[in-house]
Amino acid sequence: MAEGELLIRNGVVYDPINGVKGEKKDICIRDGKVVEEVKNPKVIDAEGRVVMPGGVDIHSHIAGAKVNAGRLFRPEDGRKGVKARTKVCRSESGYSVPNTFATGYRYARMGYTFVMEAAMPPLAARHTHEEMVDIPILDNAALPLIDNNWMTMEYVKSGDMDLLAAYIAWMMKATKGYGVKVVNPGGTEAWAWAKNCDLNDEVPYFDVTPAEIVKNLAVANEKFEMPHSIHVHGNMLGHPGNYEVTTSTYDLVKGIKPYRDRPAMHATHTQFHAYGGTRWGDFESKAGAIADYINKNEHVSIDLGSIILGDTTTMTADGPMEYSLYQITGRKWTNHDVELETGSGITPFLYSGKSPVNTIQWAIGQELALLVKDPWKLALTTDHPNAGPFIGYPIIISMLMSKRRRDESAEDMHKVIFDRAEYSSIDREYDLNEIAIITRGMAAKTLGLHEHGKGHLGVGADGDVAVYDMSPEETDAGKIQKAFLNTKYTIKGGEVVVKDGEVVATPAGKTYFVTPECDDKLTDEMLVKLKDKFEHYYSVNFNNYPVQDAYVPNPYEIKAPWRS
Amino acid sequence: MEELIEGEEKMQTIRLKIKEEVTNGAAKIPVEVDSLTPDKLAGKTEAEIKAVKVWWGNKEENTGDLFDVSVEGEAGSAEEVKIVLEGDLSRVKRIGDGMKAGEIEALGDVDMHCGAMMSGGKITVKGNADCWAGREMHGGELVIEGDAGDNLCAMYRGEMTGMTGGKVVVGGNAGECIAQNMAGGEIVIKGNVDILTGLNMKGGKITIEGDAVMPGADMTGGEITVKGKVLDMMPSFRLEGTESIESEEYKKYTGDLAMTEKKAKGVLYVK
Amino acid sequence: MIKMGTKVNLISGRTIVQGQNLDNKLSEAYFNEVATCELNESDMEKLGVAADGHVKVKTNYGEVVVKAKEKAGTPEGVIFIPMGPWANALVSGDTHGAGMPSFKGIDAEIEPTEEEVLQVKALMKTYME
Amino acid sequence: MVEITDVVCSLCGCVCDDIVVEVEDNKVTKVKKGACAVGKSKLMGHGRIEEPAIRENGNLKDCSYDEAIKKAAEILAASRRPLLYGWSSTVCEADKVGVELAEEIGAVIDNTASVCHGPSVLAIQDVGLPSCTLGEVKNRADLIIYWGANPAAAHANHMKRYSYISKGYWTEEGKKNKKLVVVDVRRTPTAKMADVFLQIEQGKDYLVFSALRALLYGYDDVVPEEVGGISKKDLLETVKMMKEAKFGIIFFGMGVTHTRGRHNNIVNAIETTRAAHTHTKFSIMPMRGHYNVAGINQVCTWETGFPFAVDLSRGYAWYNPGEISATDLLIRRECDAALIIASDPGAHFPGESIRHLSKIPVIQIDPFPNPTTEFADVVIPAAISGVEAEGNVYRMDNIPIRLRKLVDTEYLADEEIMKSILEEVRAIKEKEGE
Repeated sequence: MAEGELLIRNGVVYDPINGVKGEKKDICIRDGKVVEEVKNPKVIDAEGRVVMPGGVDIHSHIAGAKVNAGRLFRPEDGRKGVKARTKVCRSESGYSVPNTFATGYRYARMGYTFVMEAAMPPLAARHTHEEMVDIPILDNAALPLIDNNWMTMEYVKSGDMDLLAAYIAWMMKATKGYGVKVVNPGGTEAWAWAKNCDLNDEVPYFDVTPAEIVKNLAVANEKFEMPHSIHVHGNMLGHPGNYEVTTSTYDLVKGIKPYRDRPAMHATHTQFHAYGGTRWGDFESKAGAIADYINKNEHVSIDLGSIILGDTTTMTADGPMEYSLYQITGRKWTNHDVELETGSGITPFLYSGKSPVNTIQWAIGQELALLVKDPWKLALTTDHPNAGPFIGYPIIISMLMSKRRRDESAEDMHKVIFDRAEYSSIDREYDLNEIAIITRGMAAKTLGLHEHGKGHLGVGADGDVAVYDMSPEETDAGKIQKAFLNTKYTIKGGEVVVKDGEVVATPAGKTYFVTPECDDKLTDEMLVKLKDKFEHYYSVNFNNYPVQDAYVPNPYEIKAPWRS
Repeated sequence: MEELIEGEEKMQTIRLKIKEEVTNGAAKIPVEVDSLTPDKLAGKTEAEIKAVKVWWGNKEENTGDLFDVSVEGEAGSAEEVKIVLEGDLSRVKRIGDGMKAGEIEALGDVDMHCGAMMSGGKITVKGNADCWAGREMHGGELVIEGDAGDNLCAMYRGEMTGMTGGKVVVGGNAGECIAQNMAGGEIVIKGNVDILTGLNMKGGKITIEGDAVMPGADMTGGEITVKGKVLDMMPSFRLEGTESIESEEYKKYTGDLAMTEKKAKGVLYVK
Repeated sequence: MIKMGTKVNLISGRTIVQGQNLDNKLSEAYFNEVATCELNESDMEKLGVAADGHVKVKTNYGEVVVKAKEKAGTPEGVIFIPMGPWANALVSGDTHGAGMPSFKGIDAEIEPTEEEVLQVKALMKTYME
Repeated sequence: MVEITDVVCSLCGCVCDDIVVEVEDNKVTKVKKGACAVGKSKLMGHGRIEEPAIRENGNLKDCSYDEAIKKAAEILAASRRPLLYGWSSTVCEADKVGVELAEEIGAVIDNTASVCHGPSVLAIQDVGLPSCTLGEVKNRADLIIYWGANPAAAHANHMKRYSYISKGYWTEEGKKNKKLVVVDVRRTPTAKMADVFLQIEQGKDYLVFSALRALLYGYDDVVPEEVGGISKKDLLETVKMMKEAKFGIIFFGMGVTHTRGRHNNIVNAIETTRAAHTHTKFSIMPMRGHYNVAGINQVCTWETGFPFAVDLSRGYAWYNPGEISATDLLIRRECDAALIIASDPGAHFPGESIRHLSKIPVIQIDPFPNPTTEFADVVIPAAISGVEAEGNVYRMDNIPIRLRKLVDTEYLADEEIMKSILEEVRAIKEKEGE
């Protein structure tokens, strides 16, 4: 946070959380926060340019064990993005798996100031935090994986929802995490025996189904005033015909009453879950079916996981899915199963516009955005780096804003785009207000961060602002893309961090984490079981497990009381 | 510029002789000359060439401070440029790195990455070349009159593909893992090779006139011919029979079955 | 180099006492453990060395004197010197483009000797000449 | 007397964290539980480098920390090709400053992985690594293969805590329902415990892996009767055990990385794991040596993009083991100054490379005197991480664990020393008007 005053003058402001849709407006910042007025400010002239709150990414893999395993095993990706250090910046490397410094700089250049690391293996939480601290500029948080945990499955089996909640609370505190992450529930545990689970299969040895895990975690999560819902990567990701599994997963939380005005489930990287067909040969888009569901229901929000063409590094806690992908490509494959908790897989992948499957995937990601009517229900992501690196966001923005751009892209792709996807028949074009919603407003609200100053520019909000070098009337998709890749200014906590696309300051970001408040008696009861797990099955001692305060030097704690 | 009579070739020879003081210290710090290719020097005057920056350790220096530079003739394009490197070149790295056209002649032993990523033109090394000569080569010609080090014509770390095109001839022996992940082009080694020639190769042709150790491991395509002895033949190749090449009997193997039958499309000829 | 002794294959590696004295390399305990060479019984006999007798090991990269130790389970023709300064006087620095020296599988020659085993400080001095 | 529990061992890659020690008068007086003989020796302590020192006329002369740090900074700031080497026996916090210093002075930064499991990293870059945490092995593994690894000597608690002898959820009866296969050149103490010991001919590992793969894929017809000293019958028996296992794991050590074939032996070991994985669950893991060698690989990777052997001379990273790795730089006499921290090339590098190291200015940062001290020009004593200083380390399976501080010390921690050197270097550069 910078001390002093800053005035961003005459910009055309898009601040959807506060209902500001392209108004010429000044933004005043004092000591890092948005205020009504300033007296002796430094002035930034934003005359006629698009101004938005700092971007908020709801789902991106930027830090931790598997991200770094991805970097480590892809020196050929590392060498793609090298850039020498400057007086201000450390050296950059990598394209789909950029180093920590490049991650911070590149997001900041796009006007983003908050990123959610989407999967933190609890046993390796220290690692995630070590990297997050090393990412300059960005505020961040991480979602611990709680779904394949033996503790979770045992409580799901016994039906002890309060004890499950106590376990969630303990894990949130032990990992300094932000919310409950679910990845291929049950399937990742099954993968430890080289098996996988569909939604209603029994998890080997645990006598529960993935559906039960999801539902019970949602129930337990809502026992607290959690800012975020459960965050779900469902079963059968990436399998042709999975869209019905997807909507059945959504159905699981129907009727669960969330703590506040957000859905009870956030379903992530939906592109990978909106597949029709029965095999790759008759693979087709089912974005329409998914969008229909989202349009008719209020209990699920989604993010896109939109494809960026080119080479990338796929990585997920969904071990069996990465194995299938590796079997298709024959490229290198890393797997890392984590005792009692989770797993992960990593393999490089090339999305090619010549491939019918990749072409349909490309269509699906954008179709979802175009067919879901209410942009407040979705966020722009590429599930970085799974569907492509985050620096591809401006490509997707330009596609959503320009039917002409989409038509041009379709011409360059495999012809299946015309008959196994709706892509070319959709005319909708996003306006800048809608872009502001899917790149900051929706994510901030869904994560409950708008109450903590993120994703908007109301008085009291963080002084995080992006000034894009474009007029609101711009229709040239190429220019739009360019403007969203490198801001005119990015301001973080009142400090100019990017000017004319160059990083000029690198303040440290904050780590946001949630502390659910749980009854001691419940916690003690839960701990009996948990300590037994440590004594017999974990390879790390109970007392060495929780993330120490030293790992979170710039903490931002959000308390989540037990709901009465 | 003087108008040329049609058909007459212009030619420019740039002589770069490394200064003794660069190479005779207690530490032999390499000079990296990726900025001194025919493509990058074409059209430059002697003074301009002297001012081209090269990396020497962690500092950029003027070419003229590290090399004695002399230029004869003139050239309009890279094809018309010949660079002659002289002196102790054993710590001169990245000679001809990325070159597309023209010619480089190195009069002595050269350091690593000579001809790396070259796609055209010709490099002749009058001595030995250290590791990674011809790394990720796409085209052109690389002649090493002495020995070549390890990883000749291999890929960069982690890349799927090594050499894809061009021709490489080594007069002497070559080191370990040459032509790893090779996908195209041709390599001839007049002497012996160390372990794992053509490791994981997918295409292209390698001829070893001397002996080889464990050639062809993990190959899925391409062809290796060993005219000398094979030491430690891979245990995962299938003997298909014999074939006559240049009127000599060769055993023909296919492999590598360790990659599974479906992928084992490599051919290994052994005398 | 004129080769005089018996041809063997040299490997180096960890031992438990070497590990215990990893932070204690100037000690007698380290010297007694690491400045040694393990051979099997028949190789010991062939060389005519008794336990703790001194042997000189030579390779293309250097030579060093160490104490011989009989060790069952060592194959014939293989000698083992615990990783450390004495073994490293003999190994090849050629990393074959992989960064890793050749710590194992070095052609060596071994012969009995009356020469003393150098202490670690004296051994290091030889590099400074 | 105070008893401290949950002490984390800072010796080998096992990073045991269930140790109990007694501390009296600010000294560890007893290791009561948990540590192996090697770890215990580390916790109890050894003779120290007592004072900072600078070499003058051939002899080390004691000086203050400030003087030693200033001298170190002068050497590094003046260097055209500095090498910063070591980093595996210290904490990640110090490693981070090391990478920053390397960037600041355009240095090569390399760590002990390059002479240990660097080849494993290279292999992972070719084919990836199907692996798991050690607790997975403990709970599930019924087939354990140690290949070129001798944990009985090098990782004494490994079998007890994590593998063959440990008890877990599906392995309640310990070794009773498990099989142990050992592949080694020598009949090591580990080999003596094995159900099956395959005594391999030195340097033939690559061939044996390829044979196993061919057999795992069912091409029995092509594999000859003997490969690398092992009979086809024994290979077939091993393959049968691999296929029949519910959960198999290969642990490999420097017997594979140090020998002919180097990283490609590991590529082949990993390919063997993949082949076995077509039949059942199979994983593989390197037996990392130093307690935080995995950690410096992690830090170096997230900060530069690459795990070791990183050249920052141009201000951005160029990674190339075999060119940029410490041994190569020294043997080729490339570097003109070196900072050695938390490692001992004097003892662990080939003689040829020590020869060059002894001729250039060398800065040593270490708690203990060792062969490197013999030619170091600036010697800076450090606190012992895990005894006198805390910090993060990564176990051999890349699980991060925080070392505890057990006693107080006057010695500076590695992180503090590195920060001071970095500051001093920046001050020099500023003065020079850079």
